[in-house]
Amino acid sequence: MTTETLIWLIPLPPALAFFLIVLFTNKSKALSHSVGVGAAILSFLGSMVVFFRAVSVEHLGEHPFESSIPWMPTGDTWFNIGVLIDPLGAAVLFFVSITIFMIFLYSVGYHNFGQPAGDHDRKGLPPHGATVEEHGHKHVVPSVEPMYSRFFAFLGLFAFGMYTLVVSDNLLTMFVGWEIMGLCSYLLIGFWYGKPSARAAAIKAFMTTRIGDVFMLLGIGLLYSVAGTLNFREIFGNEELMHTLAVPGATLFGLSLAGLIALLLFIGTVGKSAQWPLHVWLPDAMEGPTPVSAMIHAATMVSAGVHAVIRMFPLLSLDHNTMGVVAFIGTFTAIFAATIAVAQNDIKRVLAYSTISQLGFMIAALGIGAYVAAAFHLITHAFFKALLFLGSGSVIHGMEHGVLHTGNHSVDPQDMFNMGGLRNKMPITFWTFVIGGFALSGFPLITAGFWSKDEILADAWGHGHLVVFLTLALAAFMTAFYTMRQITLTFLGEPRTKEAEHAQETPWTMTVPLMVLSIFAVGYGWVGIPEDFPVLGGLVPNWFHDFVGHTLHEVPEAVEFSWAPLLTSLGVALGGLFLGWFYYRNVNSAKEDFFQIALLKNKYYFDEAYDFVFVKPAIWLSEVFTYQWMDKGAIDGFLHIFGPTTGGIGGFIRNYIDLPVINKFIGDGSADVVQWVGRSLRPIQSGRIQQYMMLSLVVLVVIGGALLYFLLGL
Amino acid sequence: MVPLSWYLIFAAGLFSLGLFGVLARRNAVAILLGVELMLNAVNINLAAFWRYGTITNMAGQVFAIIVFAVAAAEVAVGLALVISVYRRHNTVVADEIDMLKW
Amino acid sequence: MNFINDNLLLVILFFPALAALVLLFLPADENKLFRWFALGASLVPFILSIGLWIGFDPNAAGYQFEANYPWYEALHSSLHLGVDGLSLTMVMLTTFLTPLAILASFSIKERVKAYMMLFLFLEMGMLGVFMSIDLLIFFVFWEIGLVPMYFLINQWGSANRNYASLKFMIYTMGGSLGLLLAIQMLGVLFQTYDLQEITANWSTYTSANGIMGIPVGTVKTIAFWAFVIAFAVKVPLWPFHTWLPDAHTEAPTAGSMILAGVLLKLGAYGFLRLVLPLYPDEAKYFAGALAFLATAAIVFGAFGSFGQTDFKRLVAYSSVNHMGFVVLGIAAAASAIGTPDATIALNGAILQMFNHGLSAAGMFFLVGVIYERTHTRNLEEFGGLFPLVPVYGGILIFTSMASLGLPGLNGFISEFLVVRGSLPLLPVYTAVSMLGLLMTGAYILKGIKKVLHGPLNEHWAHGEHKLTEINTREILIMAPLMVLILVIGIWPAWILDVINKAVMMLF
Amino acid sequence: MTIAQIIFLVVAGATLGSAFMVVTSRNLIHAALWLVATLFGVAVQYALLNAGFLAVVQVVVYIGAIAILFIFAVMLTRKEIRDQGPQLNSSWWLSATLSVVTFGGLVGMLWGWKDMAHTVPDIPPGFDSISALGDALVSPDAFVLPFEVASILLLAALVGAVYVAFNRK
Amino acid sequence: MNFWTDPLKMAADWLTGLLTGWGMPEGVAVGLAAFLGIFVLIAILMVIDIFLVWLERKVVARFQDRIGPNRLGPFGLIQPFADIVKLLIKEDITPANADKVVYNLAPILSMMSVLILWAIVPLAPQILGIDLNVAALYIIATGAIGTLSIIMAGWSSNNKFALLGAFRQVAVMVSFEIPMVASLLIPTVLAGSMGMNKIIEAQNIWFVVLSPLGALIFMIAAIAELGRSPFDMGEAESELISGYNVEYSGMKFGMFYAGELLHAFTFGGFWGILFFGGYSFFGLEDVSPFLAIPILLTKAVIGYWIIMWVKYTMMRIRIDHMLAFNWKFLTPLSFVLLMVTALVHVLFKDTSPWLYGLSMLGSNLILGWVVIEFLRRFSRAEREKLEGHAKPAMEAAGH
Repeated sequence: MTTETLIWLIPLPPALAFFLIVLFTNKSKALSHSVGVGAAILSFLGSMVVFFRAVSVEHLGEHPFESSIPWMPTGDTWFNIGVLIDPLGAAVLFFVSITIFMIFLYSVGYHNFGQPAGDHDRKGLPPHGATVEEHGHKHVVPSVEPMYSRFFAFLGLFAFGMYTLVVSDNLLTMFVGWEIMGLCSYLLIGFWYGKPSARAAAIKAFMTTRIGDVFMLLGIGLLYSVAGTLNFREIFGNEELMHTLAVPGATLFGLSLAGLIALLLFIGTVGKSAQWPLHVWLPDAMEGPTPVSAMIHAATMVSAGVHAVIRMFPLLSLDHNTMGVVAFIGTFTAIFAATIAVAQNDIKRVLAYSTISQLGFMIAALGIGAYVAAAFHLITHAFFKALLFLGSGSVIHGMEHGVLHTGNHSVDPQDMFNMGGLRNKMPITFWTFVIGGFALSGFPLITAGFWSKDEILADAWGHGHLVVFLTLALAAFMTAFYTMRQITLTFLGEPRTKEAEHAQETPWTMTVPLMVLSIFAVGYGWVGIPEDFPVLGGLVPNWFHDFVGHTLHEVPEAVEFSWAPLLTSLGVALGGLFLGWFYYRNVNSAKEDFFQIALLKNKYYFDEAYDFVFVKPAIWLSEVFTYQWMDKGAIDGFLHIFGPTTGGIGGFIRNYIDLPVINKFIGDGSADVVQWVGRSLRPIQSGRIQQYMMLSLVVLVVIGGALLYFLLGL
Repeated sequence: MVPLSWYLIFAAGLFSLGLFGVLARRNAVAILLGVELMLNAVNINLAAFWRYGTITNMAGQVFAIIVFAVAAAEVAVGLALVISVYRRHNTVVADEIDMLKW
Repeated sequence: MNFINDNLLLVILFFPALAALVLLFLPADENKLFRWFALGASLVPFILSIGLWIGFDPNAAGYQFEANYPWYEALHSSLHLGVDGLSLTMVMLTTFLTPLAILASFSIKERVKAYMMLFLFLEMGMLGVFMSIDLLIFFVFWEIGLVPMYFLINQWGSANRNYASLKFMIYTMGGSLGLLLAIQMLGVLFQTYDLQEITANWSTYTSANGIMGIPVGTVKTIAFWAFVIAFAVKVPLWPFHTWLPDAHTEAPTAGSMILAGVLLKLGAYGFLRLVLPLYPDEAKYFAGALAFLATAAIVFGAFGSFGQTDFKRLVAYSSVNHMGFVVLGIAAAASAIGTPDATIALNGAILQMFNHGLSAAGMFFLVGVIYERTHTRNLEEFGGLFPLVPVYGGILIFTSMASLGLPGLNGFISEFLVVRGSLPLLPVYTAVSMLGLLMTGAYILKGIKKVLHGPLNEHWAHGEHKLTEINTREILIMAPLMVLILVIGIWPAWILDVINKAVMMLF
Repeated sequence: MTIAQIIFLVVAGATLGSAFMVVTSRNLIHAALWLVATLFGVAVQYALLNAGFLAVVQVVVYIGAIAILFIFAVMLTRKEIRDQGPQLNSSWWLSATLSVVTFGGLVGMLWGWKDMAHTVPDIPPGFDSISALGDALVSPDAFVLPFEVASILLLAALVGAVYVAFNRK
Repeated sequence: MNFWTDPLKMAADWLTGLLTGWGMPEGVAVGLAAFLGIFVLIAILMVIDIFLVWLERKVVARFQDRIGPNRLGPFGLIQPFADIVKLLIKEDITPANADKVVYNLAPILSMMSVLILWAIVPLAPQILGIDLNVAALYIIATGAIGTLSIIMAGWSSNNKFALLGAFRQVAVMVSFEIPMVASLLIPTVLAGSMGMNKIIEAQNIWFVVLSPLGALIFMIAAIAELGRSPFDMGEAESELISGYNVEYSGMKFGMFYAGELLHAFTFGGFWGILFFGGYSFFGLEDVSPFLAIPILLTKAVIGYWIIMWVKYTMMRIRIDHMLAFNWKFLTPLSFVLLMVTALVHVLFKDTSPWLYGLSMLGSNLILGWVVIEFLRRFSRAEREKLEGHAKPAMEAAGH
């Protein structure tokens, strides 16, 4: 099979799995998850083959794997869709396939509680979180699984979307994958739709990202109408077009065409990658099942936003105004989300804000032109954040065990202050979590996070963006701090609740993915060590920079090595970790925590503000203005004038013309005449048929004779 | 050979006899007999005109056949009516069946 | 067979009416027989129109399967039928949706015979509009389509049906008065009603004396607006849209399906078939105004939809929103007819007509399914029904997503094409219409949230009100729709190719 | 006077004679039987006109079905079989006059017609009137519609006759 | 041309030549010759008729396990002649209130209706009275005259039994005329002509093979037309004494009797002509008429024998059953069969003869199977209606 064909086939197994599960196998849990995992394995194998073939090709940047077919006629031309694997695509495909596979595997374990089917898991019950009334009293349903198969179906569809996005050679199919992921994220966040919070979160996620998507659609439309194509390589390879696009001040706000398009596309990314100001959905999205959080909100979907910007980087780089906006938003988001993360108690929420923050890092890197660094951080972050989410899921799972054991359902298994001392109960989870956490903090030298984050800082320093550098450094410090806070509160110390005491390690399907991912969380950094790094530089060739850098025609120069960023990153990572441990080793409850500041805890009141500024007016505009005032009031009110008016005219005509003149005089008068005539002629009708015939014949003879006589002259 | 006029006069005679039957007979069945005679007279004309006109134009014969169908239908319905009337009024004398005026 | 082959359009057109007449003579009170007969009778035009689709040559210019029968010779009007890629698509949509709608009407219990007859007549009316290339015939069928619909709403509708049906009837009739007058004027002027001839002459018609003493330009402008208002009422455009939510809401399920699926397309079809070819200059001049109305329809349709508490009304307003995109595409095309952008916009508009036919019919049907079971459409009375009706829920989500324009399903393709075509031509309106697109998401999600998600409303879970799952017949109705939705979303070329070639040749 | 003319005159005379008997015979059964004779005479006239098919159909339909039906009807309305009262109504003389006038009028109208003495054309060789008739009956260009309408008429008459004559007791 | 290949023409030519030689006008001579031919044919038919009396008696005796006539002449061959003599010398009674003319006309018409049928019977390719192009309809037309004779006989006898018999018989005959016409049209459709010769020529494959169902329907209708058992309501000895001819005696009765026998024989012949290839038998008919005539007569006798077989095997059917059978079953079936035949004929006539034959036969068999299945269900339903629901099979089997 040629590589191109194989690439075409990569997204298909999960999609088929989706239809298979939905249409046929949804009655059987085992069959459904087998189908799902099988599809993930198939795609994973295919991706690996493609990846290694791609790696072995020289100058993949100039001769990527690509193939396309005509899809949609547009006038004289056809719109083609196709697949493209260039170095960036290959690198992304690599981590995407691994994380997707791992998450599928993890899901099998996460959703089987290892317990016999019982009252909590029978058919017909509403899903997790819903309130049911049984035996005379109401209670919240525990984690029952009536929708196990559905979960794998959604995951399959999601994987399809992600693979589609990665292998697309044009913006449109990329957008298709993008939106399908949006749908799946909606469905999966709202998976426990019985909970009002989940259903609100799902809608919030979908609508917030849709704001970005709408702008992105505009951007795509604009690009398409300007360039006449949406194929990446055709656009970027067209020098003339790029020059036209780059003419400054051609559009609004002094932006060039390219700048406007890139800005519009970037707004899509802001929505998808949860950047300020559209970040509000991601923390709420933690309502979804944990593997979903890991997959969607750490590894894949949010990365897709960054991936899209990296893809469109040549366009972006044409206008420095847009670059400035991007850099600003990225940097601001990084520090902004980090501050909120410090004040969160929910284990997943912390990770969510950390994700936002880390994505801010990448966006900022793009804003300052360091797209390779962004891509590098994208991949390492995907590994260790997936690891962390899965680890947190494992923790929650363990805690749920405890909750089920004690039967005290009022204890929130996700609140870190309910945990503590889990390192002994869940050793594998603990160690992998530590690895992930250290990678996130950028623990020097051995973790992947260090290398990627260091590269971003170095780029910011090297390109002279001092503000960006300082802000990101502060954000990195806080990252290390809240990560260590999390580890300390969760795993170290003594169990603070009974439930924590009864927590236990999770099954192998959950721990194996953790271990596999932790290997990558450490090892992936080693492929991207800068060449001129002291001691370690050159030990391992800087393969990543070399490989991904060739995606574009102009390979970006690696920044000069400099001690300042290195020392900074060393300092912030170690300092943050230490401070985090030092402060939180003795904190036993939320009240003792200094950082429980209302402003931070309430996320700077963004939700409330948005509700006041956007949601409420939109509802008023819909329900009151459009429907009640405009449609019902103005338009229909205007129409209703016609009814009485016509009725009045009709009444006039009837009363003064119809009744007296037409009815009385013409109508009744003529009827009277006819009646009189009829009465006079009545005796003729004797009822005797022969008499009738005779009469008619006589008349016929007479008339016939008369006719003959007068007309023909006979 | 026989000229066309002979057939026409023959048919006219038959028609007139049928007409007399229709007008003069008291019995409803007999009236129907007269109608049959008239229909046959018409048919003779049709056949004669076919034979004496353009012979490849089959309209005459086709019309004759349709008249057959009409005659059959007429007899079936007519006699059914006569029988029905007879059942109800115990008479088939046309002059006595004068409900038509109501 | 030869007769059918030679007069395929005629057979397709009048078969439903013929079947309706036969239906009239079937014995009374045989409801089952009426239903199956009507279904069978409506399947025949569908099968024949598949033959039409196969026999159709997209590369040939002009009308195909043309047939001309004398009709009203004194007026120089003839029953002139023909299809091109544009009308073929609509004919297919009609013949495809009618059997489904009839199948959906199997739950009608009273006066089944009359109901089915009206439905078949309705099909004839709609097909007639799409097939005729004679203005007078066009108008005749245009009005014929109204009458059965009026009775369907008035006799089988829900509580407020009298008001809704009257509004529907008077509104559309009122709108088409100007159309009739304009058509008559053209007929008098050219001594023919043949669309091809009038098109050839009228768009370039000049006369020093004017028409009846009025300058030609003024007459043209007035006639243009007469056409536009007639079609705008039908589409419907803002601010002529208020009949639609009422009519849809009160109509029986199948009536809503057809109303949204096909009847609304008549208006858009009128724009494409008559307004653009007859008034290219005026259309270009007034494209901005048209686009303004379209954008208003998109935005206010979406807002209106979001503001509803009645599920069916919500879906009804969504039709305003979606049809707005069709007119936006048409307006954009009118502003620069012949350019590639215009072609793309028209492609999108026509495909959007077809797609909306599928998804709106599906949505209305699904609303009908749940209405039949719960006898309420109030969103506040639903809630958390997903666990009770998982299959229905899945289908509802699928269809909603098609309506929302999810990529991979049909709505996206057409909306994208419209946006792509209109953006360079009417950038501001297109950008504003994006607000409508955003709100589309909002109201669709609101519908899903209120019906399926959230805490279960115990009322529907037990006892006599227990909600039953969607049954096989209903799934059978949805299945073809869903398959087509998915197929067009994944592989639009098969239908878009026909549309594209038609657009290229027409404009 | 050729043989054909002689045959015609004989048959026509016999036919008219029996037709006269039909309308005057006091016994209705006799009238019906005389009708048979008349119809048979007409059939012979068809044969003389080379319309063999019509002749045969005349025998099948009229004699085989219609005449038989008449006899049935006469017998079913049994009271009249032996009815010895006047079979003609009081105004029979007026009827007779009218018939004569009609006959006279018809003949008179024919008299001035130029084609009256039209003689019979030859049948073209190879012309098969039956297949021509068959083609004409079912050809869409010719008489298929009247033919079908006639069939519907027969069906309607069948249903109607059964319905009307059906004894609901 | 010689006597061996075309005897009829030869004889006619000789006769006309002789007569014109005596100075007779040619037209008269031809007419005379034709009259002579008719006379000879009728004479032969009468002889055959006498033979048929003997045959009928013999066969019925065998069916009833008797010997039959055996006293006069070898195998009782002289017996029918004796019968005729008896009939001739019997007193000729005319009932008092009978309508004399009609009463006397009826037996003549009855005999005539049979005899004129022979005008179109092709005894051999060259030997037939007239090759009418509406011959198939002609058969029906003569049937109409037979009907007339019966009702005349029944009415004029002034006897209620006679009238009842006539009524019944006529009702049956008029009704069964319809399936008969339809089944007659099947050979017509297959051959494309109503002419007897053409129908025979068209039978490369006997039509009974192409349309067995058609042959069956024709036979049933013919038996009903003949008024023979099981459709002999008109005579119904046990109820109506002898039906329409109860008042007749002597040779008048003899004419009815002989007419009926000859009619049956004639229809046996038509059956042979229409469905069994008539005078043709593997090309033998082309050799000489003297071979063809025996072939046809043999087929006619076989047909006649089948009619007898049915007559002496079946029970009489009640009149309403008989009419219901016709109107509700035989008529629809024959029309369906006619349509199917026409359809298959049009579809397959230009394909290979094998395919044509097989599809024609197949369609007949399928239709027949459907009909039998339909009948079975109907009769089961009727039976259950009469007997109440049948006992379950298990119970009936008694374990």
